[in-house]
Amino acid sequence: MPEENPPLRPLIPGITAQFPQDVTVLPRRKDMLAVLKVTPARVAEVAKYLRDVGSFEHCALVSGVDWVDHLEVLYHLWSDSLKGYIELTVDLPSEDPHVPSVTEIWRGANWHERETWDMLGVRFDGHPDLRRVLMPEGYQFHPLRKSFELHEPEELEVKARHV
Amino acid sequence: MAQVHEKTIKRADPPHAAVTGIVVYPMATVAKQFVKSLWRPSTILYPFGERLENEDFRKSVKVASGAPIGVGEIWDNYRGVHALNIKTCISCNLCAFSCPDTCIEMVPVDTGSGKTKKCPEIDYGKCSFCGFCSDACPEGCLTMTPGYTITTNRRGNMVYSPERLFEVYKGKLPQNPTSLAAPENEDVILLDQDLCIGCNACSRDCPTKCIRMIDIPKPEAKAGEKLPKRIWKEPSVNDSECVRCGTCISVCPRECLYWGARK
Amino acid sequence: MTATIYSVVNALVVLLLNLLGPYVPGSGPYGPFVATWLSYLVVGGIVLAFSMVNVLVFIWWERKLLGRFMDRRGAMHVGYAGLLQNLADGLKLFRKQPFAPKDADEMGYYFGPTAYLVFSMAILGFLPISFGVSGGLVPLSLLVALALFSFAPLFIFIASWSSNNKYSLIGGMRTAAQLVAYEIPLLLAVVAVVALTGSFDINTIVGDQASYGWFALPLLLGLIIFFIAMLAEVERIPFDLPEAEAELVEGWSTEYGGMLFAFTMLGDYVRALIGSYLIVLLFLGGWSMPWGLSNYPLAGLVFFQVKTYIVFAIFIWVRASLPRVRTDQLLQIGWKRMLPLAMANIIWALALVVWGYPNIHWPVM
Amino acid sequence: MTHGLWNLRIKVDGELIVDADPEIGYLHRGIEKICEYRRYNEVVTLMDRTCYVAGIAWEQLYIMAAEGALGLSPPARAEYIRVLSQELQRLSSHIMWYAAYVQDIGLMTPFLYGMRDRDLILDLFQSYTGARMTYEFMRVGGVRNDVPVGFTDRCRKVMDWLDQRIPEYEKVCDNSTIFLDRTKGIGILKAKECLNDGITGPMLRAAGVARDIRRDRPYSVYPELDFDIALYDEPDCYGRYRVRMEEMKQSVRIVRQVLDWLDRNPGPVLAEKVPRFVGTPSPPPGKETYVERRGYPKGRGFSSMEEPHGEAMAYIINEGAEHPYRAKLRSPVFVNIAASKDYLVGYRVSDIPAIMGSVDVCVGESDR
Repeated sequence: MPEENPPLRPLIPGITAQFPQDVTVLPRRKDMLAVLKVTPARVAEVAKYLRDVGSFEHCALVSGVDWVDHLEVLYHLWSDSLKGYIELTVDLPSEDPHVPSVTEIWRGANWHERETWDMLGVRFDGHPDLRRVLMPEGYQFHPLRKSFELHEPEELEVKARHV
Repeated sequence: MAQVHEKTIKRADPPHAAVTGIVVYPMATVAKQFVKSLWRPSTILYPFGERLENEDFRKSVKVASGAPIGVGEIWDNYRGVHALNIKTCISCNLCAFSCPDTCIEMVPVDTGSGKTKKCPEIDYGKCSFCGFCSDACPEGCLTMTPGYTITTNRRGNMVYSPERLFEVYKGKLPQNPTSLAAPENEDVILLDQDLCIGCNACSRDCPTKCIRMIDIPKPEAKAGEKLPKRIWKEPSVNDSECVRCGTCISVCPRECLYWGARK
Repeated sequence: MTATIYSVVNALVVLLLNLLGPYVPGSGPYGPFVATWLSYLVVGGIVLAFSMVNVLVFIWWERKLLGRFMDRRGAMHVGYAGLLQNLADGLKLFRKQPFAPKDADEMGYYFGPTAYLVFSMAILGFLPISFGVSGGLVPLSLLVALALFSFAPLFIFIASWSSNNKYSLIGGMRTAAQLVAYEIPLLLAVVAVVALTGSFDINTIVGDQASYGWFALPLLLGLIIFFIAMLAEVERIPFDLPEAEAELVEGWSTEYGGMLFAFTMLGDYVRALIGSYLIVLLFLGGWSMPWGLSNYPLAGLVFFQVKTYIVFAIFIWVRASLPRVRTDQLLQIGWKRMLPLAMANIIWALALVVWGYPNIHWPVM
Repeated sequence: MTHGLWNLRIKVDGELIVDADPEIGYLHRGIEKICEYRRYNEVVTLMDRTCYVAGIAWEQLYIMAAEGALGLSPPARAEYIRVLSQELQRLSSHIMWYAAYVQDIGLMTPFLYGMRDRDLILDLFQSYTGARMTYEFMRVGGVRNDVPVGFTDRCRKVMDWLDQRIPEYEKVCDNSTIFLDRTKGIGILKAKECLNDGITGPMLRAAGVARDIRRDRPYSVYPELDFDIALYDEPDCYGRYRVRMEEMKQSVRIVRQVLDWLDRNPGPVLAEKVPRFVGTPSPPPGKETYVERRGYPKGRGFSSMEEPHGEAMAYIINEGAEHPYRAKLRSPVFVNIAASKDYLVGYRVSDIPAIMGSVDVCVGESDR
């Protein structure tokens, strides 16, 4: 059993009781109140529970990591009463990753999810407007995937000379 | 312990704002500044002001109506054009290694006695003036100076050859004193003895000549075992002289040298 | 008193033509015709030169003053203290190739700023600028000046419409709305002055002020209304909505470049010049000087110009200290505040007349 | 409005805005991707360019996350110098905001005043970091160098100067009817909507929500310092202006405390046990086997801080290589722009500069 954080004492057992199959409590890091691992299907419900019961009213960040064999989507939520962040991680397959959108729960997650789609190619089901944000429309790649290689500076230089 | 309060700001309307507020307050404030700046406008007439001697310049530039705080002063640790002392440069490549913008290229320089050595050539078209090169320089021969007038109308003029950087060094610009001290517990060069073939490449290319090839005893071949084909020498690094440039690692053909904590 | 610049020029031209005798067509049957048009040209040239010199100094004056208001120096490099900077800018703009955008209506595009500048400058032909110095003697000179002054929205709208650009069009619409809204308080403020003098002739108005004191004192409210309305008329901050650079790129002159852009800017400044002139003429005593010096035209001209520059300095001061208002706020100020105030001002002026201004017999309490 | 390039598509009904769709990405430089190819200290050069008016804030943000990922901690003096940099940066950023904001609604004079006073702060930065805008000052495990001799006195002089100037800024705006007309009641976004939209920083505090990461989740040496959190009860442009003005005064207060501390406590500014690999040479390309041999620590670093624009976060994953495996930056401006539909609809086209200016948009930061 991982070390528990006093402010979260009522919440963590509550959430594990509510979603026994879908939430795993990971070892706590010192910069987080708690780190929870959630199965992809129940993310929106866990998020809603955290907002309504756990008073995590601020969705600070939705981001992702490409671990080559799988993708990881991270949610960082902030609570004004607990004064800290909680981290949700979701593991997704590399091919055709889908996860429910939390835009309905926090409108602020809208562009974060768009960016995660843009950069890592994670599809957020139920997102009202899943377009690219930073890269142009019709761009072929998801640049933060590890399969997207940067050019070596020397190569770029050679190219620039020939242009 | 700290005192942190929440402070809700009251509305700032003074009671007479309805009467005087329309234009009088802002116009009066601006007019006050106008009168002050009639005598001392804050502008620094850059190309003209610069021609003053440095000390006079510092004294003469004042903020309007204020105590002379010293606008436009260039302090000595300003990161501007580099100065290179070619004579003490040991061609260790550290500046080129540590450059995030790959704007440093090591080019051969004639040392005078018929020999050449490699010294950094800097392309200011790419340089971001981060100072990592001068931080990394173990000999303190590549420093950054307060010089900032590198503007030119030809792209080629932005590339400063080592000789040109040496001219900056010879000029009277004050030297940038900052240099990162080497950490106490820094890594050292370690040798994977099984892989070494004793080829001498590391010792040959070491800029500080701190690698010496020492003889190791040739083991007796056991029955049925074939001894590896190699020269029976291996490098020994003098840590106090080593500048941790990594040249030996990059020239090693067998990847047998590596960084690591001292055992 | 009856000599105008036009009559002097005409006399000189006729004399010249007579001297040249049979070698030029001036002596033939078309002689008077040629002489008249030749003198029109010369007077036009004089007005052009006068207005351009004034505008260049105006821009310099604005640059320097605004600079000091903002704690900087203003133009410094070309000429002494940047005096020639505007000439350099003008030369640069003059050398640019004039061209119209692809889908612009070329005729309107070229016509708009040109007419804007020309009609603004033409006012100077009617304004007396010193004791006995004026381009042409027109009995209703004030009326003519204000009529020409109110042409501007039309040309701005033509220019913005034919630019075929949404920013230009919005700027042009705003200009039209703004100028129309502020034309009325402006004219009503003038009505008060006219009521006091009983004449539309600027010479008479200035003469009255020389005799009885500046109208700024009895008609202070009128001066303030006229000043604010003039700020809006010449599109200066806080009423420079037509070229609000934060929301419309450059307002109605977005698509203009080169000399046409110079025309729009020159037109603005000529209008500012005329606005300052009108304020000085109507409220600040024109060229009338204390100590009975009014009989020296040149001294009067200098005095008049100094007053004009001081008035323009107040324009600049306002620009340096106030932000821009919003469209709806601008129109609200125009219709809801300025108009009633202007009405009140007229009533006040009429009361003054009834009480026998300038020798006021206050009604018995 | 002034800070960078972005595109706002609006649908209007006459002059009223009925729909807004912001588009960003024109300044996207792929900083998060480049971070994965640079050694830990070298990333600092990128962080300066993330937000070009608050460079050092992003440096510290990244450095704190990197230190978390590498398991290092800086000495106390370095922390104080960092906090000093933060507050100077907040001052410079807010002054820049003020200058640009009043310029946006049509008054240019304060722009020049602001730039004049910001220049003094940039001179201060230059005197100890060596550059005016791209500082490259923070290092993993500390800062690059100590403040020079005579710096604290000079900095106090500038703070005294700002004490006189900030009331002057307020005088130009607070009593100007036109300024109040342009800002009061414009761009209202209530506290509840702010929370839902994830809006942070002065915009949130203008709505009356007392969230300040400096107090709520203290980092660096903020627990040692006294300051007030500026709040305002009306979430309009004017409230945001008031909050920023008050924050500037609070920053001056913090800087004074830090200067007193720096005078009393000399010491090292770089941690002693910084592994060499975070900054200087690496194995040559193609010889990654050495990285595995060295047994670097692995870990994840997370930091969040109160940047001048709001709550910024960095998340760095260290997989035991010379480079971060993944670096994620959360820009407050990104979120604040994303919500622009909520506070633009219902106002006029002429209000767009006033509203978006009050958000303090820095597109370099939102696009990264």
